[in-house]
Amino acid sequence: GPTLDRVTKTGTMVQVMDQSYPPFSFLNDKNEMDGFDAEVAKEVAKRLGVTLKIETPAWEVITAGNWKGRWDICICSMTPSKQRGEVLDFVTIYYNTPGALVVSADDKTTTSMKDLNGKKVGAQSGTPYEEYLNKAMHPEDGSVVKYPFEAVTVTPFASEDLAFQDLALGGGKRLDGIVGNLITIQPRITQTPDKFRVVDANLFADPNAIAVDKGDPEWKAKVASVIDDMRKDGTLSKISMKWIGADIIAK
Amino acid sequence: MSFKGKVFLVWMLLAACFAAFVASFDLKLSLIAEKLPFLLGLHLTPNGFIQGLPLTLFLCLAAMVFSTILGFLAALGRLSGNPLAYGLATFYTSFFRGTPLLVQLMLIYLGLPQLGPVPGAVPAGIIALSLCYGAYISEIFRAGIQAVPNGQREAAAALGLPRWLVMYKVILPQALKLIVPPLGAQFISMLKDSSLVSMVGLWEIMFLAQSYGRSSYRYMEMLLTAAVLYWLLSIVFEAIQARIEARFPQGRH
Amino acid sequence: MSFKGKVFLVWMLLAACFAAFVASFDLKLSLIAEKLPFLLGLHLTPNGFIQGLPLTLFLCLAAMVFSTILGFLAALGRLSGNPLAYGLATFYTSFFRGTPLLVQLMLIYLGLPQLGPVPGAVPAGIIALSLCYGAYISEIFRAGIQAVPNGQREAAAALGLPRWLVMYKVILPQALKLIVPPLGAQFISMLKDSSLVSMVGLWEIMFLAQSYGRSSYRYMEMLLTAAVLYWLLSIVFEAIQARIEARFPQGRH
Amino acid sequence: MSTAPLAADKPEMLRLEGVHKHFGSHHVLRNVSLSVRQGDKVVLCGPSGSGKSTLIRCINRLVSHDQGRVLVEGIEVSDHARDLELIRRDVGMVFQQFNLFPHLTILENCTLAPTWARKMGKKDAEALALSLLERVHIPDQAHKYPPQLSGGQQQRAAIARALCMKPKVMLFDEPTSALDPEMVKEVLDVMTELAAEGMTMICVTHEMGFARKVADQVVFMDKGEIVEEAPPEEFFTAPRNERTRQFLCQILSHE
Amino acid sequence: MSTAPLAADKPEMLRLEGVHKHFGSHHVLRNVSLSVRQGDKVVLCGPSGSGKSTLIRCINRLVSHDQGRVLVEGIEVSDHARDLELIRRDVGMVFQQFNLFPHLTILENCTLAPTWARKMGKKDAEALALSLLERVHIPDQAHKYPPQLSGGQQQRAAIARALCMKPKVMLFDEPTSALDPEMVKEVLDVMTELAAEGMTMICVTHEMGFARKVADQVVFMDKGEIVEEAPPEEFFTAPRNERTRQFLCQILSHE
Ligand SMILES: Nc1ncnc2c1ncn2[C@@H]1O[C@H](COP(=O)(O)OP(=O)(O)OP(=O)(O)O)[C@@H](O)[C@H]1O
Ligand SMILES: Nc1ncnc2c1ncn2[C@@H]1O[C@H](COP(=O)(O)OP(=O)(O)OP(=O)(O)O)[C@@H](O)[C@H]1O
Ligand SMILES: [Mg+2]
Ligand SMILES: [Mg+2]
Repeated sequence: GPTLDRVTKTGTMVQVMDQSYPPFSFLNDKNEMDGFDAEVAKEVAKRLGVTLKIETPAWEVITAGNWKGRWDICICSMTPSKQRGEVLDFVTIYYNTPGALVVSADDKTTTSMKDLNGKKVGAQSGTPYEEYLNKAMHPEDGSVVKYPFEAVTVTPFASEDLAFQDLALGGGKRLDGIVGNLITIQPRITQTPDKFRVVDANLFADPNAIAVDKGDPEWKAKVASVIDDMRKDGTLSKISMKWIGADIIAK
Repeated sequence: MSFKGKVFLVWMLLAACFAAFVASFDLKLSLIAEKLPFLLGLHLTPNGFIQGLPLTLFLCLAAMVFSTILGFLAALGRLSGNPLAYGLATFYTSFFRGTPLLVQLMLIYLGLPQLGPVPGAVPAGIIALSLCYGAYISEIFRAGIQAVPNGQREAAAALGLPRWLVMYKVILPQALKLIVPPLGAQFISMLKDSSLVSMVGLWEIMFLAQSYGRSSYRYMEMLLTAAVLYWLLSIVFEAIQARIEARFPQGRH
Repeated sequence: MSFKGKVFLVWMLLAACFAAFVASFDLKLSLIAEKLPFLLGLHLTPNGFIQGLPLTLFLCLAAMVFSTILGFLAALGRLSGNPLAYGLATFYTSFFRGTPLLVQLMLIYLGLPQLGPVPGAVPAGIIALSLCYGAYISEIFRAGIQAVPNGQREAAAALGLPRWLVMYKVILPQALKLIVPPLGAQFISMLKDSSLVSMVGLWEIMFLAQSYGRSSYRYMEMLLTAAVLYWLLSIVFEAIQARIEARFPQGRH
Repeated sequence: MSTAPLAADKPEMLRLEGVHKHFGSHHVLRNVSLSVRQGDKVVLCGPSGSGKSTLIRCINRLVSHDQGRVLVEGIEVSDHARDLELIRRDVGMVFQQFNLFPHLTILENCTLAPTWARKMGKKDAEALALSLLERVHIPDQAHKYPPQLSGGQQQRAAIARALCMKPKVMLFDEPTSALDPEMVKEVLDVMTELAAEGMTMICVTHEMGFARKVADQVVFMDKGEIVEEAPPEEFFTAPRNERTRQFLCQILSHE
Repeated sequence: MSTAPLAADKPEMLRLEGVHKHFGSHHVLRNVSLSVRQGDKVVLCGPSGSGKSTLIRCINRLVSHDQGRVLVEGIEVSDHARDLELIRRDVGMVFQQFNLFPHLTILENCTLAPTWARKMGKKDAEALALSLLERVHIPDQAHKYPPQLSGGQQQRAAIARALCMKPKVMLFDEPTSALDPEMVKEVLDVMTELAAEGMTMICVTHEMGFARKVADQVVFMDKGEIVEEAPPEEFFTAPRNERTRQFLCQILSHE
């Protein structure tokens, strides 16, 4: 297919990822994209024998599909869904992560999602966490998600940072809770102690997949086999241990 | 055929070209039809607040009023011989013209709570838009006021009118003719910049378009819908501006 | 003390107030010190491309050139008696003034490939900025050209000069005096709007500031640093503009 | 038998004593002294840039002098805001460029100052304005806007506007030099009538016919100084100063 | 013995035949016909708004006429761009407001058209310009910018600028009415010299002294029509038309 041809011809694989989704992707002290996703991408490139180039357009631009040869692969923590499947191909699910509920540290009463009925709960817009709060998840595998609450006031944010800044003002001031990826939340809580508290660390399992542009089954197969190798020989788990401190790799 | 008729034809032709270009994206029109009522604000948010187009309009109208007042005051400051007024006005305009609206919004939304008051999203958005555009508008007022021929000021002063009255009855009414066109242009800019306040969680047009676009993975459809709404709004704004301009007496001696 | 001196004092006082306000955020200054070299673009990106301030400047300078050319041509169209030229120019300005820059950028970056060419991020950013600002600038050129007294056009025509020469040698040089100040204001706006092109993955000032801010969980520090950089840039732009303005002969008869 | 009293008997309206004015380093008025009694008509002439406008603007402080004293009815003109407004209400001014307010009708132009600065009722102000518009022969233009009037009509409206404040002195700064030649006469006629009614007037003009007919005193300025000051017969027939002679020769030669 | 040939012997320079012009519904020129022979000096006068400016602007098509024909040296004036540029190079024009290019020095004002439209070398154009600035008595102003000059100097520079194109006809549209009175003479003097040198001239002016001295023919317009056309002696002493008489009375009365 065209993508594989291009990668072979130019000897470079262009990886596209979110500019800032620590610890999966972020700009490190050397001003290079780094993190779990970046390292997986490096390893994939190494095994393919090509050089890696990373680009970081906005998430909307990545997920709009129709890459037109701009990018070859997206190892970028994308949750597969039926609708996304219409514009992108998913190679394989490479890790799972739990969705978590966070409240302000001064909020001593909330013990589960149920307690937030009718209250303001934030999530990053366009993520499975927002869909969860809207009770509108459509997992690609057709599994059914349980929602242990009636209805909350969903407050979507363009970036999670702002949601956390709002919650940091104190529970109920602007926000009562946030639902997000436990793994991205964890470092934030360590960085700003005494501000937040994780209430429920396992709301639902959020699968994350590697995506490629449509129309190149050979490339898809090739990437799948490389990832499979990395999974089998424990490379993925090692990377996971390095960045996350736990093995979250999907078996 | 008249000139106007020909121009209209050219417009239709270009609009058709644009439509053909857009059609090449293979858009899912059903999605647009489904989401349009929300963008138009025909329903309230789950909180019972206005959303979409009415919210955008509300934010802009409020910010228009405040930014015009601010801009006028800052213009007086810049024209004043008082170093305090002049310094305040120039510092204000320099800062708010020189820094991105996004940063200003964040300073107000996240910074003000450090000092005590916790502004809600709507006030924060209106304050940020007003402060930012007030800085631009002050320049418009300054230029408009200065363009009124000095003879007008002198004639009014020679009649023994006090200074505020000269400004209010003689200078401002004449300056308006020069002020209205660029002011209208600023308001059209503001219309689009108001989308930035979606940052703080206001469900205006762009916010809804982006969240629907993200959740349905049909980003282009929603963006284009938003674009058409903004375009229509700005055409309406321009028409209102043209009407106001037409009411000014034409001649000047 | 002179007026200027007093104004300077007022500025210093206000700057101190602002600094005190900012200090209340409990900022981590070491982080700013660490990231500033990157924001200033002292290093290249891992891809070997410029980033930060130089990239912002490069995008703006390129877009300035193209938007000025576009704006001039569109102004000629709007002043023309030819319905095709007039229609094209008004459609262009209406669309690009009426819709958000974000949408325009997406149409170019994601839409153009549908027609064939796949623009890179830098060209797409420059094209979008140029088209958008060209529409605003056309209005500035139109107003500037129209403000040159008709007697100038008549005197030049009466000498038997061809029309292009009248425009080039007589009208434009005089219009520039009116064009430069609002043009400078547009360029300062452009400076800040250029941050939008981070959407297509360009590592300009705002992109870096936001990335660093998010990954270090210190959003305010980075935003303020970016704000100060933009502010300084716009002060430099204003100084250049003032220099150019000062070079125009003062008097008009 | 009622004859006009001798000039020397009438009270002094205006007095300038050793007035100097600089614009930057440019010395525009040099030690100018002048006294104008009630009912006097003074014509001021001189080459362009000689300081005529500056001089009469010092009287109502549209220009502030650097040195010397300017007195209107014995009150010294200074920056004191309240005093200044009061003095300006007693001193009417008519400009070369008319300076009517183009966004107001002629009637509104005339009633603006009386209603706001003299606190006159709207009705009274309008009645007064209409009577004065009648006096300058344009009662039928009251509801038009200034740009709709000819130059001569505009200037007469400007005179009416000034008269609406019931001033005690009128200052004219080249009131006819922006007019088409057929309109010069209609404005000069109004000014002549005003003079005949006893108004104190200081008038910068180059209309020497008017000066001959109306002025009590002709003052010639050059380079910021008053060079010659004489009744018109003497001024035109036997100018003492060489500069005056030259000037008169230049402006009378092409008539 | 070389005497000036009789007017009738000289070739015709300009000819207007039944020219009409409307601005919207306003009929500004009504069936105007006029013939000007080489060396003729025509003075055009009439009340404001009578169409004088419109008439002379039709000659170099700054205004396009609706009906009738305008011929310059036998060539009909039309919208044909190339012809028009050629005609305009032969017809110089001087405006009431001078219309010098304020961003160019006086010398550059004078050399712009010769270098670009006559393709003259820079050196030649400058030499020509300097000689003409000498002729209008302002050679020392060549390197100044227009706003630095007095009104009279500016107008003379504008005359020199027009002469630099070596025109065969000169059109003057109230060249002295924006001038201070002391400067009127210096401009009229230059125009008189130009007339003496045999230039064909059409001159809108209200300077009746000039008309008496210089004109071969005085044309009086009113409401878009040519009402009277006569040599100056006849025009001033025995105007046939009532409207002419009224006009003359108005503008001569206050001199
Ligand atoms: N506001 C000002 N700033 C600087 N210079 C000024 C100002 N007003 C007048 N001047 C200068 O002062 C001098 C006298 O000006 P003024 O207007 O009093 O002369 P004038 O006799 O009225 O001349 P004119 O007949 O041209 O009206 C001139 O050289 C003029 O350039
Ligand atoms: N461009 C124009 N559009 C509309 N009306 C015009 C235009 N130019 C002139 N007119 C009108 O045509 C009439 C004649 O104007 P013109 O300028 O020829 O008069 P004039 O005799 O030169 O008067 P003046 O002595 O005031 O210069 C006037 O009523 C004027 O208002
Ligand atoms: Mg003066
Ligand atoms: Mg005219």
